[in-house]
Amino acid sequence: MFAEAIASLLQDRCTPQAVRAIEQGGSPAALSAALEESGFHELLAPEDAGGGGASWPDFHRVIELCGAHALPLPLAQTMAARAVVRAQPLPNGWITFAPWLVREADGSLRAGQVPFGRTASHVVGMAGDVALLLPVADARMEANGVYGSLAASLRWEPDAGTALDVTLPAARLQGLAAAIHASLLSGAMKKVFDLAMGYANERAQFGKPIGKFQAIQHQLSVMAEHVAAAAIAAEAAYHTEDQGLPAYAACAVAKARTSEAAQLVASTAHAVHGAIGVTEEYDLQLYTRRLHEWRMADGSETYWHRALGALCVQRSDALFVDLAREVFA
Amino acid sequence: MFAEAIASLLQDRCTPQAVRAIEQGGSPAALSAALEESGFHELLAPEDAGGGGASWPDFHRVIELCGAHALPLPLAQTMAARAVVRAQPLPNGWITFAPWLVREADGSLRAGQVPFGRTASHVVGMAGDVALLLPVADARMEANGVYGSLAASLRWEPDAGTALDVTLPAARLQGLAAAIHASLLSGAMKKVFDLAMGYANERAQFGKPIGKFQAIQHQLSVMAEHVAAAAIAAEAAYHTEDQGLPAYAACAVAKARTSEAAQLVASTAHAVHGAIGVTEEYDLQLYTRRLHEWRMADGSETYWHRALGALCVQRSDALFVDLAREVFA
Amino acid sequence: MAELLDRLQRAELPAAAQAFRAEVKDFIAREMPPLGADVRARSWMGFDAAFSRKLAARGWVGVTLPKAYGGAELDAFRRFVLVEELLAVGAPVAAHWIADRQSGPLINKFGSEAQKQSYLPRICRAEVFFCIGMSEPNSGSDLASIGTRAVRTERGWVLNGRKIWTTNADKCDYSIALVRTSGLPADRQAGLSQFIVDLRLPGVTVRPIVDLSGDAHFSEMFFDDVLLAGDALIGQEGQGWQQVNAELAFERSGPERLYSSVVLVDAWIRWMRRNGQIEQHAETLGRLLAHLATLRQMSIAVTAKLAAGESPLVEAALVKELGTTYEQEIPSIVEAALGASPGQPADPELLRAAAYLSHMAPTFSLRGGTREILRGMIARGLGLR
Amino acid sequence: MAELLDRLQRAELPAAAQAFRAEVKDFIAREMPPLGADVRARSWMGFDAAFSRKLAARGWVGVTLPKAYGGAELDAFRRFVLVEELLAVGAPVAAHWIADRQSGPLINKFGSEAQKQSYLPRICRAEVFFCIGMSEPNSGSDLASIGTRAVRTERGWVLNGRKIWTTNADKCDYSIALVRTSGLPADRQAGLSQFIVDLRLPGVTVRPIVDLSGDAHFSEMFFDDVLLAGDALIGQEGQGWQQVNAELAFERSGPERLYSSVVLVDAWIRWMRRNGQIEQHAETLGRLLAHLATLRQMSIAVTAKLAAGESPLVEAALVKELGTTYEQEIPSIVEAALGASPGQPADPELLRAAAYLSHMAPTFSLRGGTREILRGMIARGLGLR
Repeated sequence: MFAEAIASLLQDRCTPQAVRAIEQGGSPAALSAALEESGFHELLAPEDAGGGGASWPDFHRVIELCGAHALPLPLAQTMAARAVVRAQPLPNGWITFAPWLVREADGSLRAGQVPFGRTASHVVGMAGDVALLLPVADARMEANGVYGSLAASLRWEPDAGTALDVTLPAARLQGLAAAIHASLLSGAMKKVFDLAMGYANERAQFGKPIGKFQAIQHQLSVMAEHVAAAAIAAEAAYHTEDQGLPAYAACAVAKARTSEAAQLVASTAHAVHGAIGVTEEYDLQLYTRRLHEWRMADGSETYWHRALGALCVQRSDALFVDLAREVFA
Repeated sequence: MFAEAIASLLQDRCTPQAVRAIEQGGSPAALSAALEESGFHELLAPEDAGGGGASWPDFHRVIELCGAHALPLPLAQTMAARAVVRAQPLPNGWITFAPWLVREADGSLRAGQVPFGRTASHVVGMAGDVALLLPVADARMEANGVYGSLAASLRWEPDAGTALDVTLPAARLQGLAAAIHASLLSGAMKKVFDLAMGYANERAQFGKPIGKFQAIQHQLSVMAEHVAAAAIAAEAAYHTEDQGLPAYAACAVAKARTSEAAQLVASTAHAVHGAIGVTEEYDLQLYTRRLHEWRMADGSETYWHRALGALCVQRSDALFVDLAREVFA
Repeated sequence: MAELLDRLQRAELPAAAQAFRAEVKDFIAREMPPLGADVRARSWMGFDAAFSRKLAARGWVGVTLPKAYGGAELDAFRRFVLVEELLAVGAPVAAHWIADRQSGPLINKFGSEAQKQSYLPRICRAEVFFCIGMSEPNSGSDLASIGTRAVRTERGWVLNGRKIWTTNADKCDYSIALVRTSGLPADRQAGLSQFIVDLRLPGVTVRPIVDLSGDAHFSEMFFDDVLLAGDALIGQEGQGWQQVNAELAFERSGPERLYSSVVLVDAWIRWMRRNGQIEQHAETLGRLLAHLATLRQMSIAVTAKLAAGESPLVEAALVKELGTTYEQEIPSIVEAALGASPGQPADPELLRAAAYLSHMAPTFSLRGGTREILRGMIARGLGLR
Repeated sequence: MAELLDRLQRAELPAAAQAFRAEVKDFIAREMPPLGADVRARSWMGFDAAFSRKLAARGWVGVTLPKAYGGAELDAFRRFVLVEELLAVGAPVAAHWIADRQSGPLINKFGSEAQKQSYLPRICRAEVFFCIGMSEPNSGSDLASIGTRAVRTERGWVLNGRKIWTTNADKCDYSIALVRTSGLPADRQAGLSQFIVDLRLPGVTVRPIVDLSGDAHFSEMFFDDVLLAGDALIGQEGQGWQQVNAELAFERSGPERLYSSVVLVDAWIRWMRRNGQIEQHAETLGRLLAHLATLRQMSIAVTAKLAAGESPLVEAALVKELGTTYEQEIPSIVEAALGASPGQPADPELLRAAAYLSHMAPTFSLRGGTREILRGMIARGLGLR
């Protein structure tokens, strides 16, 4: 239900042209307004509080579609922020996460490469275990200059922002932020896989569609395996629950597995496409650029493998299969 | 010249049958006598001292052939020991290396998984930077029980062995021991590649030799790349020189690169062969078992990547290409 | 989105299957023989008739077979749990494994009532053990080129030929052999039939094949004028190829495609913990955990389709290819890690487990279809063929 | 031992080439413009006519061309050193690169004396820059299916069609285009010829193609009734396919197949050193070093064969496939490492270098032959085809 609604909205309003325009600095106002009107911000709020009453798995399916449409706005983080911060109202507009805030020696707050930093109006960040609401307007912003990237580093004065009444440790918000990127990655990978399949069926070389060549078939088969693995890992995270959020270890697996797959999926899609795939005017790059950026965002597989490794060390008395089972239990 | 001589000797005496017999506990006396008579022990000694006057590159080519014939005796280590220990005579018989001796709390000396521990009569070991000559007869030996393995763990009483007049730090003997395994690996990989090529050309399925199938061709092509890389890395180590031995960083690259290739080469060879390849009566396993064992012996790629990583850290001001050049300079 | 991927939906084990897990864990705690990691690494190559009989006594052999024949009729989720728990500890399940998973279901599906009554109850009691008889010395993955032949005579079928790569044939009672009953090898899949061959019949010779681990799990079976009764034919004459493909489908699903190397991971972790090495390999462990947790979800998704009465062949092939890659990379990863500390090499038991799996890992991608065949199935599932 | 592997023998750079390295390093220290890592990561896509002219003034453009035409006649080892040092620092060499390595040698080999005198001295002075004209919108790696056509008329050749994926065509003076002079695309390689097309002629339109990095290095060239003089034909009419294959052979050897991503490694190391992160990624660096040191030895082995006057096509393909894998895995490895410290992300310059190479890495295996083509060449070299 939620997925159908967002799919149709994104199909109409979040077109590849719209995404390109916003990436290049165009105003997201029209797209933004369409999403705000639709009420998705309150997707996770209970129905009796005027929300969508959606479950975390519903949320995952919605975010996957945001990924598949390369939505240039932090809809997922905005929805999730409202689920995390229940005790007080959050401002309108787009909210993104910065769960690894660094407090500098001079007291200023630094958030490196904040996803959607260029299109968000507020940041929910964690400085240690203290949750803060930080207006982007108050920050010094440094765009990274990567073509089309919406991430930006932000720096605030020592007294910036307001404390939030959130009692979760930073790791929990880190896990949630990572799970969101896992869902975005899964959605983008499905889209990339579709594009590669479509191209393999259409494009002819040596007198037949390239999808008839065994080498291409094997590449697409392996790609399908990794897209499927990533999708199920991302989805499974939202079927776990710990204090109202997806469980930490499950988020870790979701982000680790999707990030590892992202590299293979992006490179295979480009290998299937050949040179056309790296052109700006062909849509593939809208999604593969994100696969690379989102792989790094909120911790690459290296970060999350280390986090899971710490769990393995701590639980080194358990059967490994039991440990694997407990992740998604 | 040396290579031709050893090749012909090994061809005649170190047959797959002979190797199998010795692996299963048979006496190596006949093979041993043939090698001792040939004078290869003194390959590296100067000609005016009655030696072969061979260079380190000559030595490498001889060891590669030992690897290609799965020679179950530590000929390489015996030859090298005589080059390392110049100041005093070494006993007759087979000498192997244990460059990571551990001195236990009770003073006893432990050498884990000594290559050729089951067929050597002496060990040249390093306990810290002290070089020791240790008779295998004086040790408690524990075979590892891996099918056909000639490695064994050895443990000596505190006062065992005699000090050797060798002033090299342990790392240098570790590097040399690793380089020897790099050469053995390279030789065994070339043999395994030959077997895979031969099988691909002979074995027919679906009406044609399996080597005509694109999937097999690609596997063999990739295998060839890694065999070639491993071979050149191993050989290049012997063209470096530092205090009369191959240089440490070069040995590190040689062992790291051959060990990494060994895994791919062994698994590809078996994939090409199918089930026949894992049978005892087919010769492939004589070499692939060694690829696995020698990959671990004297440090796997993980060990040597870490050693090279320490070099990168120490020289982090250099251009990476310059660092790569200096390894084999 | 490609339809294939839409079909592989996350699912979860129902509560009943979770409860069943406690029963299985309890059984294993009580009945599992004390074996070293190197022996447990053999798991479904490990023949232990006594252990199989204990499982049978508990009602857990013939898990898919009807209760009328002594079977357990476990649902797909319980079967998943049973297999998962057995393989997680490397239980020696080889004795009954083929009968339980392939031969029994085949007889149940294609056999006559008399055949069912004759074999199924004995299978479920672990009184008789079965092996496969498909590969031939020159067939490889080209099963259709089979040359072993059964000729119908007045006295019954006369069987001649040989089969190879049969697991534990020397310890089994019966083999279900795919043989030619008409035509020539050049006719390929036409004219093939399946027979239940009593391995104690005159003219049957079994030669164990020693492998590179020193084990003799594989064997070769020679048939010299073996006289088979008419009721040795299973299913329809000439339908052997179709029946075998149904049989391979049974083999291609389930958690046995993830867990072949997991005993090694546990042994490695124990050893690292004892030797203070676990921290330096934590990232590697974390990656193995992420992959296993994910593969397990995929395997449960396939199981849910089986439970729903579907035949998720392509989905199973997809999970199997990933799972096999995982099973194969574990020994390689452990080898590299063990070689990272040459001054502190692994103890012999761990080394033997690592060596066994390193040496046998290539065969993991031969069991039930090579990589090329699986990728071809996936490509077909994607509509590329 | 397979003969192919025997042919790839270790070699070393002679002392003279080593001494030459000091000259090149000195030149670079003085003349290399100060560019960020993200710009240097573009290296042989980076067009800098002024830098190319400085190299030319030093005598290092047209390195294989005869001195009679202003060339340097550098031996293969010195060429290796020159290329290695330029790419190691990511020098912007694109302007003269194609003329230096492909077009110049092609003209020297197949051109008339008049053509040589006309083009080669200007190439060597970096006065004129060349680009390739092979791919077409529907040809992909199937070059033989070319449809661009030149028709002989009384006034000369009339060229119609389009070429795509030409690097820096908008900044170049000439393109050497492979076009059809007889037959139909269905005739494949028969009837193809090569022309030197002056890109300032009427009827030539160049459309830059923006790529996913925001660069416009690629372009499309449209030819509408472009009138070419008779002497625009290079080599023999109808021999274009054979000539192009010789040209591709030039492109397939040398250190440019190892170093595309090495600027990123240096930038990453500097950043890690500044941020105290280098220890935690040391093992990864060690592996990259082991691979690069080995690949470099392989590349020198190929160079030695070129120096000996051989044409080591298969050996070069083998090294290139490995080298390309290496170049492609570096950005992936760096990405994973940068994402390992989300609280301390990379600075923008390093991020841009990593992103550029991550995004463009797929094209590394398109340059001069896809992976499938290279593996096919190796398989042929092994005697499997």
